[in-house]
Amino acid sequence: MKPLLDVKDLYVNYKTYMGELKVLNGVNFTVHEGEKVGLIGESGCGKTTTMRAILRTLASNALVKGGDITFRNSEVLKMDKKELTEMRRKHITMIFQDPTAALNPVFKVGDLIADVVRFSSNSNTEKLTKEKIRTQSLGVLKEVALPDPERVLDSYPFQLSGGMRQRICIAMSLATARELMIADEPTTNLDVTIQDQVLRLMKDLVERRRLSIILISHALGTVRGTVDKVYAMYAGNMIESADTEELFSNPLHPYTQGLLKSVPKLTGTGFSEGITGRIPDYINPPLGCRFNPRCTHAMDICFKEKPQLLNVGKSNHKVACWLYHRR
Amino acid sequence: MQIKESIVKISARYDLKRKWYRFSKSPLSIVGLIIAVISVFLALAAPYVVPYPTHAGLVTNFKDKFLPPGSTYLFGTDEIGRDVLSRTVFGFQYSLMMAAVVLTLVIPPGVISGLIAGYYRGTWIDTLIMRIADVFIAVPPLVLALSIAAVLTPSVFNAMMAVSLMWWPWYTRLVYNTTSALRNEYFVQAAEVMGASPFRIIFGEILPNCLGPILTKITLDVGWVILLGSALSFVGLGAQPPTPDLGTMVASGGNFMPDAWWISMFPAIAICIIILGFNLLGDGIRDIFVEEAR
Amino acid sequence: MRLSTYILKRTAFVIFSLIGLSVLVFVLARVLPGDPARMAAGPRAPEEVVEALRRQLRLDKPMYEQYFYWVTNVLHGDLGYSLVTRRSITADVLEYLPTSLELIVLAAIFEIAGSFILGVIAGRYSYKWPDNLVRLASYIGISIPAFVMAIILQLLFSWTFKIFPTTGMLSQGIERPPVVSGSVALDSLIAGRFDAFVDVLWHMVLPALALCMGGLLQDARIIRSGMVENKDKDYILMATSQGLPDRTVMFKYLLKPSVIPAVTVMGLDIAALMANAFLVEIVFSWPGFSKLGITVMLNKDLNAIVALVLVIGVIYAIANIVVDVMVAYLDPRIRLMERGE
Amino acid sequence: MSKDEDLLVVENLTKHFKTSFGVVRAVDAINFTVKAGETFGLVGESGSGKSTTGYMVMGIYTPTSGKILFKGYDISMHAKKRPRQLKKDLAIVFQDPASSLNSTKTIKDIVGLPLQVHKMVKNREELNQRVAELLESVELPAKDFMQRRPRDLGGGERQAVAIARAIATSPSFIVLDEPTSALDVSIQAKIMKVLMRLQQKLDLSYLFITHDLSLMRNVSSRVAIMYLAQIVEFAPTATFFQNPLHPYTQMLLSSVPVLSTEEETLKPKGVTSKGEVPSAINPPRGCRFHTRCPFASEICKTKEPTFLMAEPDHYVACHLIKK
Repeated sequence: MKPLLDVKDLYVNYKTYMGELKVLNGVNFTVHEGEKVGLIGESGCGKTTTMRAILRTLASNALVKGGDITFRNSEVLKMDKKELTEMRRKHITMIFQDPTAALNPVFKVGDLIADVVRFSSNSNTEKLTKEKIRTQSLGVLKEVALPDPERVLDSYPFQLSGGMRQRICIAMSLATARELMIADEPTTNLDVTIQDQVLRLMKDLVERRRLSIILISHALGTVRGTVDKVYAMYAGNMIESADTEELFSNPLHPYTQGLLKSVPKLTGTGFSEGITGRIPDYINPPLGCRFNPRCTHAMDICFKEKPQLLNVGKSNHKVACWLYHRR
Repeated sequence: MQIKESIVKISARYDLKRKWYRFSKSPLSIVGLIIAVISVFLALAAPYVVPYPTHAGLVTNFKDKFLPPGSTYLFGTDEIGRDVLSRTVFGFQYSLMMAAVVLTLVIPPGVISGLIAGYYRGTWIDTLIMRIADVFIAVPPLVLALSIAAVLTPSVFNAMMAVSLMWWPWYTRLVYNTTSALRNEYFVQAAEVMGASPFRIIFGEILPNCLGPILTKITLDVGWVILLGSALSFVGLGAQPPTPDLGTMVASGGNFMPDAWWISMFPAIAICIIILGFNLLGDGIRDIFVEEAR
Repeated sequence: MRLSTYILKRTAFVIFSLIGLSVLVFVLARVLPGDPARMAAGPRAPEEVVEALRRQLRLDKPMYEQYFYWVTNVLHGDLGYSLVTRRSITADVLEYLPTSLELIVLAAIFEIAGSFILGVIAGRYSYKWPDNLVRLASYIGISIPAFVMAIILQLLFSWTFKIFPTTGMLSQGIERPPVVSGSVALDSLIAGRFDAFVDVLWHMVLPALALCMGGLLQDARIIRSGMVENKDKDYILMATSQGLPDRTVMFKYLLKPSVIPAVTVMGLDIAALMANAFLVEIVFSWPGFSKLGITVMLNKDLNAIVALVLVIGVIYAIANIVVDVMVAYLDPRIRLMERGE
Repeated sequence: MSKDEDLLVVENLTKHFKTSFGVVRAVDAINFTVKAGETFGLVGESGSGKSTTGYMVMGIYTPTSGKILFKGYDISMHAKKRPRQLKKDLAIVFQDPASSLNSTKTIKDIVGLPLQVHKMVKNREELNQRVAELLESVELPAKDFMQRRPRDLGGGERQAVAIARAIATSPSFIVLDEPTSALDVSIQAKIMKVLMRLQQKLDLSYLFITHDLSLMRNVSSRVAIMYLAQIVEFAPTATFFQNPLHPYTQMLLSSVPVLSTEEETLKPKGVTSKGEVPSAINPPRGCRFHTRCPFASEICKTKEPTFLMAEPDHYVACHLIKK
């Protein structure tokens, strides 16, 4: 498999009046063509920041301090306006956590989809007619299994349910051909039966179109059922990565272990006490491994030097923890 | 016990420090604060700081009439030779007194009626209070104030009454909106189900959360009340000559335009500066509370 | 809810407020200290004259009876008789109101166009120099009362630079066209008198600017803040991340939701225009409603004052309904959103 | 009150809301009981009426009809009309820790409020003492927290404060309205442990409202499932998860994302989720679930199913289930 997206040593800070938040602390990860990748971590660990950095849609107070993002041999961070627009129109698409906020409240759904179709369509030379755009919009709405697509096109977003709105977002992002879909907590705001349907729909579409996907979630189960490979993130670092089954059955990093143990199981076998403490203060993050204040195994070196994400042998399992990398 | 007290003090000081930080982030807020402080100082100390304290009243000094701004009379003199600078500074006194009196009269009924209507949202109490308030808002404030002032005898005192009578519903509305939004907050529901009395909920739980918007509005309103008061005087329905009221001075100076422009222009600029100062200050205070709420 | 139902609801609400307003001003005029008959007759009139006047004005009857009589007349278009102008108040209103309205309408046009242009420029270039300039201007602009603005404009542009006429409505030598609508600008057009039309517009520029300047700058700031705030919304992020052109994102996705708050406060803007017209018309000696208003107010003509407040209330109410409909048109959430307990 | 006695009895409880679009049937004639010392789970998706039920128990909403009996007293009225003593005995923990604490108050004031309302402390000294004890009992260091404000706390800490406030009047019954759904999973674990320890220590009964079946499996003794304002199934937790009977329950269970193959085997097969919850203004006739049910037949569209005991203590309302 060829790598599609490669993020290397990405550092991103946010300027605030209290000081600089050093959020991303050297993030590394790769997505191959046709690969389904999951990204897990609790709120505030930098998942969304990473994704927005990839699309170059970071907030205005964000500073990219270092690192490279390569998408198909081109440097995302060095792209000019035109290349960037091209990438957003033709190659990468993003779905947001809250479909209510992601759809402009004062335009009809049909209007919103039409704009995407109009500007992202490959047929740049020929002008798209209104009817053509409408047929194409109806087509994608049918593809995301929305009942009564005609009525949906003429509705405002707030007249539809949360599940339908998220389907519309998916439809918009897949209205034209793309290669990579970034889904940022796409089902967090949805009910469990709707979540199930949306996840299945996304998986199905991604597989049928041979897309790559990055699925971000703090709900570990949703990731497990959808992706091939999982990255775990903590406080701006990738701390562990492995094939999905391997990661869930044999977590190595103390944080991943703690996280998995605190999830209640359907088997009713109970859950742990959770992980004590909070995500660190990003203005003065701990030196060395950022998990050290909450880690029960912390050693001297953990307070001095940041561990690298390195292979521990089997099944592509990588972990960034001094327990596994003796110096 | 001593340790506990010091913790309280530290946290209170930290709170003030954070508030000050948010306020002072914008230099304009500081400018507003300085203007407001200077205005209040000038108003209080007017008789001691102006060059011709007696010119506040009906004094004639015909030999110096219509003098343009110069070294003796910094802002020039008016049609009967009074010092425009001295009268303008005295004008601060009337303007700020008007604002102080009107706001003192208006805030208690406005805030309390808004709290009650908002807390009893959806009941007849809400309907009664808010419909009455709506009636006062059904015409532009200045028009109603002019009419009320006209029915009374024109004077500074009656102008204050007129402005107060139409000003309270704006507080009712503001507090009503905040209160009815807070009514659904879980902490209010929690207080209600634990058995706290409506009095405790309204004044103990809800009111502290309304203070931010109220304080902001009070500050901004100082400017607006002064504006309205000067407009009344300008028309002739407020303070009467020879009272050194800024609006009255602008109006009477208008007769000598454009040759003796300074008679109107300096009081006019003074009005603008006071309003600007309190507007900037109000925005600064809003910044504190908007960020606090986040 | 359908738009028509919405309008109907708003209208019912407004009519209710107007009834309340009529009671309020009527009662105030009679409860506040002072004997209306004595005031009308003048301080030196003999007691018999005052007594006769009192009977003529029905001031000897109980208050509810007076109110009922008055309301019946108002509903028939009869606002009463002015003791100052010595004629029917309805006739006075019809003569002076249109000239004020034409001034207000021009000011409103200036205000809407100006605030939109400045607001969008500031929002587009937020935190850059055009934005800083607009914000600074807005801080200063809203602190200048309309009558002060009028004096400043007059001093600068008519006394000093002599670009615009200082006062009045028509230049000397230009006859007023025959009265049809009451508005001089309209009447000029009707009569085909373009010289008069241009002349009256020329006279209206400064008063209209003085009227609208504060509101214009304030609205510009509202539009600007709306745009700056909405720039961080997910829907803008989504539009950007899908590669829509900046133009579309800025002028379609960002602009429409951002102007709604400015349109919402337009009711208050209209209130300000109507009230400020009273002051600005004095400065420019514009023969409008304020001339009538100030005259009856200074002479304590209660009937006329009550009538004027009510007329202004009605115009304001109509303007507010129009604003509400505009907001509902722009914001589908207001039109169609479910409302419940 | 001893174990196994009915502490709370809900009979035919109904709540309808009037809106400009019609009457929303939020809760429609539901029945259940909560026993002393147990955790009774009420599960459902958004709009199912589970929170409305909790709010009626607390007296935040007045029931449209039906009865709520608490320790034998009729409490089917608004909190304002309930006897004072009763309000001490019932408490609630809300879902959103941001809105459940007054942001202008200190933690001491917030936790102390119920103590002051019910005049349970005589002076400041005693108030400080009690609040400190309460904070310690929810595992917050009292010294650090007393004078802080909600703004300075994390979501989990705020929820702990809300729990401390709820237990301040020593209630015997607490409504937990999705107490952890706004929290991260590691913090949820911590808060749930605190709640479970308090239940042991103070002999509390919980009405635990949630949408999270996995969490419910681990904490509650009995479970009721709500769909569109009605309870459709009702059983002791272990039975319920081993043998879910109602097709909606099966659909819910099969949709739950899980972490292991053991859990996978517990999910019913052949009931894939489809469709959306219909409007509560015009709920479907007959069985309300028939629009989404893979097994729906003619009778489901016309006749409303009645509650049957399918096995001991296991009740279900479905035409498929015969006695």
